[in-house]
Amino acid sequence: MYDIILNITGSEILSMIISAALPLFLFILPFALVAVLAERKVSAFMQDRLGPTRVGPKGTLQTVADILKLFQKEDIIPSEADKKLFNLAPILVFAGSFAVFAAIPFSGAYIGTMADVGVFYIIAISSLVVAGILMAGWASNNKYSLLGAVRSVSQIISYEIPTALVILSLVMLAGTLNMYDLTNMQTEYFWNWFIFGGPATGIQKILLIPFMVVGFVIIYISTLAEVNRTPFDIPEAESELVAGYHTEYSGMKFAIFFLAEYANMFAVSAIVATLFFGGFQSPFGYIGNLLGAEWMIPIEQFLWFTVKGLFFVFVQMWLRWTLPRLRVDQLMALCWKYLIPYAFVNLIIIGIISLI
Amino acid sequence: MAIKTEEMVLNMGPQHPSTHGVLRLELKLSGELITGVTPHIGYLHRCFEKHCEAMTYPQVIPYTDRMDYLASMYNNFGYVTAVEKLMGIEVPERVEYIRIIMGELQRIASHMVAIGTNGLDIGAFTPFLYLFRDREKILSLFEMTCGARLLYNYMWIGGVSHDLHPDFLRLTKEFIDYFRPNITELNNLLSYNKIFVERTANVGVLPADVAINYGMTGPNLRASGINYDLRKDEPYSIYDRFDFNVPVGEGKMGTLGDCWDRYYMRVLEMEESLKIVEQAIAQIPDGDVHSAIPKRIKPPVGSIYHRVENPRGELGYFIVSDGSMNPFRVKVRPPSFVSLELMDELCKGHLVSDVVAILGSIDIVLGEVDR
Amino acid sequence: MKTPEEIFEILKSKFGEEGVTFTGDQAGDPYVTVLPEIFRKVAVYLFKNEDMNFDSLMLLSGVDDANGEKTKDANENEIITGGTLSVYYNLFSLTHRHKLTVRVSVPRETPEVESITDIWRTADWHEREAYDMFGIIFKNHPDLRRILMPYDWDAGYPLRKDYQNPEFYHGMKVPY
Amino acid sequence: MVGMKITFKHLFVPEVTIQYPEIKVPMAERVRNRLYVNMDDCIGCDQCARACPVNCIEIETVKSLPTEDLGKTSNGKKKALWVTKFNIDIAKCCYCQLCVFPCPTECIYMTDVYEFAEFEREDLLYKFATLTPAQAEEKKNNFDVFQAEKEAAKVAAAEKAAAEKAAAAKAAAEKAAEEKKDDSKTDEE
Repeated sequence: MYDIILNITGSEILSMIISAALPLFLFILPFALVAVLAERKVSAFMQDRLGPTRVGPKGTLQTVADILKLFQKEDIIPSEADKKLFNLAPILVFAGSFAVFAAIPFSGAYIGTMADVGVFYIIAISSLVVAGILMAGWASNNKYSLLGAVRSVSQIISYEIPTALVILSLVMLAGTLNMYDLTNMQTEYFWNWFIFGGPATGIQKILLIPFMVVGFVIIYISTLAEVNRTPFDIPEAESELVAGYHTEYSGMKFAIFFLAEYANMFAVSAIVATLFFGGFQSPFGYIGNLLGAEWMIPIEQFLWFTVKGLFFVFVQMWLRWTLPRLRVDQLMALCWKYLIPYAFVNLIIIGIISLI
Repeated sequence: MAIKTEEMVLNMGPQHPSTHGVLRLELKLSGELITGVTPHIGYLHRCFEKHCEAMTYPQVIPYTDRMDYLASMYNNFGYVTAVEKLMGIEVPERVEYIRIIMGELQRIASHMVAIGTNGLDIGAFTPFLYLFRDREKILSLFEMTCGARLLYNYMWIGGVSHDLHPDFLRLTKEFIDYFRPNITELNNLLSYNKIFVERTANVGVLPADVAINYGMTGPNLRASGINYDLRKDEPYSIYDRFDFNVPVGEGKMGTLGDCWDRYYMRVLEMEESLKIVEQAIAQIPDGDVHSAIPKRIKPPVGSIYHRVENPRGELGYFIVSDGSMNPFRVKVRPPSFVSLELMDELCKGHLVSDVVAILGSIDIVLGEVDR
Repeated sequence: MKTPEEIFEILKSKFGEEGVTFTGDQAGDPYVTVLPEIFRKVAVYLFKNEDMNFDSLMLLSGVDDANGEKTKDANENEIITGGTLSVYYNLFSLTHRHKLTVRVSVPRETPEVESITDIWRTADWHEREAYDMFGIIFKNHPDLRRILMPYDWDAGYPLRKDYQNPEFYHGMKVPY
Repeated sequence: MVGMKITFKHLFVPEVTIQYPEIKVPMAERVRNRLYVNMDDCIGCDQCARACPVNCIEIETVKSLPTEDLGKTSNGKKKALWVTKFNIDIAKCCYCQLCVFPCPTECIYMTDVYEFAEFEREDLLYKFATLTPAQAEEKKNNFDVFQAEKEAAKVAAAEKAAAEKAAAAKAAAEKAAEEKKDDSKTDEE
């Protein structure tokens, strides 16, 4: 993709920007629209009700209606609010959660940037969101949002450590940081995926499986916390802090926060799918090379990538409507007393196994 | 140099998603830890007692509905039996049975709301909606007999306004068989859920002697291990004919008398009430429900205090009558008013999100607190 | 399990004839009238004594007896002067399962009763409500202020029989 | 995880909610919604206004002249009062049905109409009186006229009575005077 744009535009930087920004407009925005509706539909069916059915056939245009409503809503800025920070916060949160997509390989033929430091870049960018949330909490000059912001900052920062550790153990095994190579390593059949021990062979593979599963569980929980979802949605806990850091926002800024949250949700599930479930690799060979049509494979890979991503998004929604919410100190205790020690032990054992 | 920290006063104001009505809790916080809670009430004060002095005895009944609007059948029950005791009216058997059935169904409906909102405050949204779906069935039962869904004015002094609907008994039996498996489903979904238990066990512990001294009653008192239930120890109406056991807290999931116990008391009590309704349906005699309703209600001079086991605790009516058509003074002992005093005692040293869990577990209704 | 009469006998023997009187002839449950001066000692006795052990105060309610003489003032609404305000205490013992109603009457002009918040913690809000509705002042109550009415409601005490609604409260018309 | 199994099972349970404007919940027949008064049965006895805890029923009646015949109610009770005003302020009504039971002719009852929201609060004041204001005025006037006549008749009767008494007294006095004259005549003879 990058080289195709290169010969169209001819200039280095321009093509780099376009190829990195392409997934944002082509895929993520429509995904966010669908995800908002999907969340309301899934939660409705789980609670024996129908969800939105008024707007459009069986409620499909509901999100479009929401976006239009938010467009024409008045953008209120609280009087004593700190204007600059107040306006800057949503932009930062939006940028942070969308920049992650630059490094995720969508399909064999397409990856935003062939960055060699792929995974490392993703972890770094996702902590940009923290600054945005803190700004939002502080700027709206309201006790509840301040509490919400401080909570969410402590939550996201402390949950980055287990994520980083598990990614470290994986990268140590795979030997490369580049997401594209990582996915190519898990080629062909699903037992080559990292969750089943990755491309290693023989005794090493069998030994690795339990620790890879533990690693997957840890990273899934901690990425959940990083996105403020399900049992960890304390920053915007409706019943305590009204709506956490985005209480005072309305109109377009609130829409941005909303989209950022859903984009983050997909980003996180895409990362987990890519790292452990073989990104765009299909579990049992491609129809493309069965029929000999070479050009079908990238499309098929894209389909597999979306299916896996959506499955994890569905699991997040499913968790949200089943489990109650954790308290802040329990959240911290879970992270520091359980996830991080397990992640360390996991790291060491995988290291030993990879030496055999 | 020590960091200068001063206490932040956070107003969990009248408009707050989890204050069960219009209540302002002034929390004094240092960081997230609570150092003091002062509840401010009176936002929903509709001067019930001043109204009573201008109304005749039967006209007060619609006002008692509006006190604890989630258990209004039981408010009527309390007021009506108090006046009957004052006037010495004997109520026919059938009316006694109808009142017990209606009272216990109202207890189940009120506990459903209590458990649902308690779970909702802690974040579990789905059980709240399952419970409300079942509560609709009870409300349609009430609507079938007396026409209203929430504020009934069904029980009158000396009888009830309408006799039971012909197929009321059949539908109630269906409801009982339908609802019993749902309770176990609710338990698996919420009561034994690891996160729910962690959020409510050892939170807001209420020792037994403090509970008695504060005049706590009902499920909140029994959760602290004291086996005291008006229906068993001071059986009014015909509660002594039914065998049901009174659930008492054992501190299964943490210390005795914590939020989880108070929550679990209500789940067990729902099952007991189902048993009572089942037995009452089986034994209900026939008869006329309007026979004992006196034409002119003028109780003799005197004062009486009569108490009933309301889903939220002990609801007492202190009626002073000077022999005229209008009550001279009606004072109500609302259980929520008394359990709200404990907020300061219970919430010390907990976090902000615990205040919400504790408030949900003592289950107050502001209509009753402010009267 | 003692009946109110037996309890009254014990109280009479302990606190003397004139301090404690018993009225049981009316409908409903009988009550013991206690003089305000010795009420505090009676309350402590009822709470501490072993075979009494009234450990839970069910209800504390103020009643305006309206037994003063009624005069009509300028725009023909009643003013009651003299007479008494009384406070009824309904006590209950969990261990012995017996009940007692105690009445304390205080003159309308100087309605002063000793507070029993330190004996039964539940009395705190009940007393504040009695003060809010009737103006009965409870001596050494921790923070005696209005509970149900707005804190700065200066138009008298609503539940008294001769209470008149004020025309405006902070510029808002009161009777709609 | 047990909880997750439950919510997943509920994914396939058919939904319980209904689409309100299209499908309406069937009302139970004893339902208490909007009040309705069947005016030709109403004898204006004011029982319901007295029983209402929020006094949202106002009735004004005018006595009918003995000459006028107002017809009978359905169960044969003779009507004697013109009901000039019968207003129910449904905004204040608390739907407690205390007014339905004391009505002797059962003319006030609760229907199952529940969609009666209005834009103006005044529209919620239902006027059931069948007489137009003009008729009401006219009824009131001829009742006052009738009242006045009766007064006049009574006054006249009273005067006549007084006059007779006076006359009787005068007659008595004259008789007495004559007797005195007779006595004096007899004295003179």
